[in-house]
Amino acid sequence: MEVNWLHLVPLLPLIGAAICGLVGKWLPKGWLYAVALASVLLSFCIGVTAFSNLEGENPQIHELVYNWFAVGSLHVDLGFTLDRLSGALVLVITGVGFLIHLYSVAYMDDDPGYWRYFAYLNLFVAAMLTLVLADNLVAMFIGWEGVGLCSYLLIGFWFDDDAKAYAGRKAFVVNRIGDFGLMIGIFVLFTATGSVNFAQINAAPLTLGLASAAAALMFLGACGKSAQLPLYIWLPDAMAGPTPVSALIHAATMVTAGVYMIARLSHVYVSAPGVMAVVAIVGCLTALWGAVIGTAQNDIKKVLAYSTVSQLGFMFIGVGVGAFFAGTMHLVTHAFFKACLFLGSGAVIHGLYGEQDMTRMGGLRKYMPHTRATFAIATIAITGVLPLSGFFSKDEILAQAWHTRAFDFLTLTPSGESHLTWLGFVIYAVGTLTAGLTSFYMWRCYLVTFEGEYRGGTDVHPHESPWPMTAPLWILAILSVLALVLGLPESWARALHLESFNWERFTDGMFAQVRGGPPREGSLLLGFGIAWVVALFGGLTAWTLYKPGTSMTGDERFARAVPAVHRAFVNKLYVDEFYGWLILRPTWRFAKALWHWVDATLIDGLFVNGSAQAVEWTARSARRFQNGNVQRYAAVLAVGVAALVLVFLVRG
Amino acid sequence: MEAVLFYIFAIGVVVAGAQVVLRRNPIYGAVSLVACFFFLAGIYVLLSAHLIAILQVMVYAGAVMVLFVFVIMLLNLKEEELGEMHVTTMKGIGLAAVLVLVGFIAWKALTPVQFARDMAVNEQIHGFGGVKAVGNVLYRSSVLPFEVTSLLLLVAVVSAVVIAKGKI
Amino acid sequence: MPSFLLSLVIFLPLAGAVLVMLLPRGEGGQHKGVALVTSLLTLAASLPLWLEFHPGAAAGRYAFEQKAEWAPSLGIGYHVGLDGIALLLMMLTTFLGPIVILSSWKYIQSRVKEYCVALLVLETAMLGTLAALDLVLFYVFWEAMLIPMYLLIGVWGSERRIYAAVKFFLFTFVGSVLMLLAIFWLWSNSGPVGARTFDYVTLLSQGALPPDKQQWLFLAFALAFAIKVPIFPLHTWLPDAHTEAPAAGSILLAGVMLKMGTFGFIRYAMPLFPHAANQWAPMIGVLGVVGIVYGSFMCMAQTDLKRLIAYSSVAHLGFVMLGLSALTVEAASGAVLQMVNHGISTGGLFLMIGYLYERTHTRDLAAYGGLARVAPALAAAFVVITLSSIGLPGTNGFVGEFLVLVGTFTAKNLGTWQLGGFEFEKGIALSVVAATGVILGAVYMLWMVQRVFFGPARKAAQHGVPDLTVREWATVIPLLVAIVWIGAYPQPLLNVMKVPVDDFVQRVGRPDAPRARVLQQRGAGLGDAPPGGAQAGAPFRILPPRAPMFEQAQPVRPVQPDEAR
Amino acid sequence: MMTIGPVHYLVLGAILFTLGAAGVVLRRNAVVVLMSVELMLNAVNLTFLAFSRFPLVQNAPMQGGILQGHVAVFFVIATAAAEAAVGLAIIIAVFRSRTSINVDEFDSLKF
Repeated sequence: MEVNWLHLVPLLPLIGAAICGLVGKWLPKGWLYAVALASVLLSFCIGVTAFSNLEGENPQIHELVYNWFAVGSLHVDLGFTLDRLSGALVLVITGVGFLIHLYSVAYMDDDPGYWRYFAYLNLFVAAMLTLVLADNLVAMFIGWEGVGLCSYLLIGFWFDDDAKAYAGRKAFVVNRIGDFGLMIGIFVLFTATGSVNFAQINAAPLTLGLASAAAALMFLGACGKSAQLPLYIWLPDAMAGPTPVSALIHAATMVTAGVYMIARLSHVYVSAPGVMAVVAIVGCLTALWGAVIGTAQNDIKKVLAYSTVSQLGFMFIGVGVGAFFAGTMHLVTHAFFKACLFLGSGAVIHGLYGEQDMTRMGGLRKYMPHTRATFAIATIAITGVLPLSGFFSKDEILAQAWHTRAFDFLTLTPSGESHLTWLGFVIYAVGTLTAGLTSFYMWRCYLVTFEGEYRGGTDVHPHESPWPMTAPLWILAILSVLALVLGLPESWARALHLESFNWERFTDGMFAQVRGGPPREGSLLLGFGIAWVVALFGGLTAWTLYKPGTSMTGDERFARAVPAVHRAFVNKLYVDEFYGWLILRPTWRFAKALWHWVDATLIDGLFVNGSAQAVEWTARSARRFQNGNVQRYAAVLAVGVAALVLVFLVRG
Repeated sequence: MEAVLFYIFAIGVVVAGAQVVLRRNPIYGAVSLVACFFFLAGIYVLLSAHLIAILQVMVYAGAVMVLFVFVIMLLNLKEEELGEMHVTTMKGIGLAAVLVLVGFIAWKALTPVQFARDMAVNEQIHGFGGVKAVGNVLYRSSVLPFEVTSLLLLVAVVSAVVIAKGKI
Repeated sequence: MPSFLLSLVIFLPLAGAVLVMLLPRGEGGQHKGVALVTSLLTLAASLPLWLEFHPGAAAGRYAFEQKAEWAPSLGIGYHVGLDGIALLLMMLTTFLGPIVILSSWKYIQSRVKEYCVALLVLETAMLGTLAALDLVLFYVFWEAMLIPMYLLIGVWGSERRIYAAVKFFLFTFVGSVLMLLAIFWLWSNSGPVGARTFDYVTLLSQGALPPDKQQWLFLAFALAFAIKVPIFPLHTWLPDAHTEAPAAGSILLAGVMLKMGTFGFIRYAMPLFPHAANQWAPMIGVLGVVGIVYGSFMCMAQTDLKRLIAYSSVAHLGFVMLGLSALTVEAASGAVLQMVNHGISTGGLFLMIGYLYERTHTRDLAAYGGLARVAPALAAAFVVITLSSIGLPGTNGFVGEFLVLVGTFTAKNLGTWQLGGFEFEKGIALSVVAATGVILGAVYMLWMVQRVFFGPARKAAQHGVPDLTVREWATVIPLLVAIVWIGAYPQPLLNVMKVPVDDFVQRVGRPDAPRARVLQQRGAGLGDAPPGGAQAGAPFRILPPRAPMFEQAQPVRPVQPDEAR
Repeated sequence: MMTIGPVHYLVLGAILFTLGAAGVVLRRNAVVVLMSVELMLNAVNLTFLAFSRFPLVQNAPMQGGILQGHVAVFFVIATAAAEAAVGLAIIIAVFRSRTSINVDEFDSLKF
């Protein structure tokens, strides 16, 4: 269906950003908040309207805004498509975005740069909406880099601190490494299909080689944006930004763009099964990696950051094994409960006047009951000790991984032996282990923060936050409960007459099917049982180590038992140091050396100034002949003439 | 007859020219140069260049050399200021080169050249080398250089005055 | 549309310069005022060029063409006209003119009169270089650019200005001289004695030279332009010139003058010698990519703010050269767009750095820090221009870079490389390596932004830095608007350049292909071209084989003696 | 010995030229140097006249025919006169400031 109002969805926040950024400094605070919130809320309302207009088989609303540029065979339009996937994401972005805007009103009220903050935040919402709504890769790339820009600006929001400015820069540069891959991927797809539109790309037949190249390159982009190994390093540092930013950008929306992109290009990915295996393996390793580091972090936001890395890994497992619906479903549910967790941590930090260290928290349930309650609900949702939204979406991914047939015809060796049928199960096993770890570190985080006795300084008086902060917490907590309907098994859903909310049914026909066929049948309850037991085990472990009254003894026991491992976990497995040693310092040193030796010494010194000096030296030597004695000149002249005449006479 | 006259004049030219170069005192040199010019005028007559021979005597031996002698007197150099032959390696090489050059031209360049018979020339131009013939050519084909020469002489006169006067 | 409009635009600044010269020396702003008004008038006069330009005109036709005799016996004519590419760069030049003069309003306090004259003469020279359609006219304007720029660097520059000015002059002059020789060769080959011509349109219409002859001529032209661009090993004059030049000089140098090199490639060096250009294209592409990567690494090693931006110019113009060498429509369009973009973004960066220097009197990165706190508006404008420079989508830089990269990626006629048993397309390899420049650009640019604006206040910011004044805003806002406008809607620019770029790609990309399509198109008229001028440019036709050079020299008739009498 | 041909005159001119050149190169007295220059000029004159008298071709293509040589000599004499006047004036001026006419000492025009 062609419409002419879809562009309002990203445009309204963009206008909001322009107003806040250009004149916000001089606007009364209330007006500014009104503009910032209203733009997102209106955008949300339009999104709801559009979403409710989606009808029929694989419906979509499309708007061609204008031809962005067209050169030769390359036609790039600024066009928006709203289908069930992007529609749902629009609702998540604007909905969660609005809640976080509301939350920020209270959170950033004291900051002198509040107008800047809302401009960036609105700009982010606009860019993110462009990303999900774009009907072609290049327009998506605007959003893709636009959210990266906003991320850069918001991480470095308090730019007076060099470390925070550095964190923003790091995020941008690492993202750019990914964007490099994405851009080349776009080129490959354009070369292969002659178009950059999703519709044409997903309809065109692709050879294995081209599809693999494109898929692998774009996965590099996804790794950058969605913080997967080996490019995840920017996300933990991104916590330098204000906490609502972490909730919106670095948990709920931007970091899931990679998952969205792969789901959007499902056709390309199923044409490249080898790359899908890589996606699944990388996702699996990232999930484990993030969870392992998360167990030993004491900064509450760092715990959540590594949790995000880990959960994003789960999503990539989902899309990697061909269960695109499961990956995107986890994307949605994760947006709810992780945003809730981050906002909760923000409320804690706000209530403790900027304290982020969990060792100086504890017993906060007394002081901030709303925060504690919502945090607990979200923790339950993410860990899955009770079947809330996270339980179902995560378990769907793991079940799909276990039973997938996506890798059945892949072989390790060219000879065709040794089919990778076992890969799915390995991923399932590691994923389940990770789920246990998730349960452990999330419960550790909850227990250390909210239970037991308060360990902070006496000068800090913890307090509950005002309603603009608690209201979004509650809404998100409720949503992370309600979102379980998305992932209910079909039989259960039918029994409860909720099948129209089922995500798999909802997105049916949106994604391409893997070549191996639909997953094998497996026992539903067995998977649920294992997942529940594992989650419970993780939670109980956390309880024994960090139960109220024991303070941080768990950490101490861990450190005593295996000090080297603990130190490595606390230091994030020394990845930053490793990259610094392997890439950063050699690059900068190489640049200095290149400049000094090649540019300054060789080219400028030897060739440029060298030739000048050669001329000067020649002139210096030649001027010895000019001694001013006219008679000598005459004599030399005579010699010259004689020689010339001689030459001419001899040669005739 | 022509040969005898030629050799007399030629020897005179060479001896007087050598005196100019070799004599230490410039006044002797100037006098030798006058002699040289007279002998040269004789040679010119042998070449049927009557006008030029007369000009040679009048302008060179007369006017120009008087100027030289005046200047030599004016400067009135003392014995020790007269200066000596100053032979350096470079000058020696230059001189040798000039000698080689001259010898080579004489030997190599001129032998194969076929000259036209002079009888024909004399027949062709009546009064060869006389005032009328030369003047005819001068004022027909070289009027502009001729006029420019007058300008040159004017400039030379003015510049000589300006340079030599010092303060005007 | 009066036929002299183009000439009016070209020579208006010169007239202004004469007016400034006639004004009495003295204090006060009268010189700058006249210069500013002149440049504004030039901008106003150039707007009709933009508005009346008809992008659909056939290839090889020039709008606003004007032709007059200059030295007809030598085949030199005053012949000016615009195609889409020249028009874009012309608009860029007139657009930057007032900005440049306004930018140095306060900074230049000595020899103001001469300064204004130099700027205005420089503007005329640049406009003339773009509009010239006669090789001698082109060369005259080309060299005329050197003198005012030499003076701008050498008189109003900073400490090592003499070194930088001489270096700049010698570098660019070396190349130009060879180009002049090649121009003479073209002239002597253009027909029999008496009918030889320097007219670009005629020369182009005579068809390609034999390929073996093209080699040296192409290299002579290419060297002149490569130095101006500058292409990788010939770039070392640029950092020195930029570092020492006053801000206005840097803006014009980066904004317009470097583009003369790339413009020379797309207008002269490559279409005149298509076989040689086609053969050398991969080499140019490689040098462009080397420029991108190498320039980026150079930026990372700099401690001097202006030097850093100067090296970033090397990287950006590497993109332009890569786009020209790929010989696809996408890449060439991207290259032309990137020329304009680089003028705006790097010109803007030099403008902002000029303002910084006025306030802090240092270019040392180590002295900077924390400026965003004391001068937020300046920081915001700077960051936006930086983002444009690193090619963020939505700004102008992205469209150009993207087109260059995608065009190079799809280039098929560059051939392949063999490496360790693998055979891969040169276009793909070049594009991929060039795309790393996107990463490196973010690395050094954001590093620079952080050093200057973020972090705690260091030496330069400690005593406070005044924020942008109204005058400075007036120079920055047009640039910001241009950045966003071209980023959001580049199609008008692409439309304007479409015909010449298509023609360029067809001419150089397939030098042996018959040019029948163009033949037909030439029938389509250009409505507003003056009748005399447009027809004067000979249409394309198949010419008889060209006579070899020097053959036409007539034997000198001996003068009989009788005649003298 | 008997017939005096062009070569005799040319050889005489060459000898005279060499003598003049030797004087220019070897003598230090500026006046003598000038006089040697006059010698060289006269050698050239002699050559001109010799070629005029014994032309290489019958009808010389040059305007004015073979008498052009005489015209050239005329101009040489005029020029020599001018040269002598100016040269001697320079010698006087130099002598006034340097109290010497030794050309070895006039070497300030260097480097």
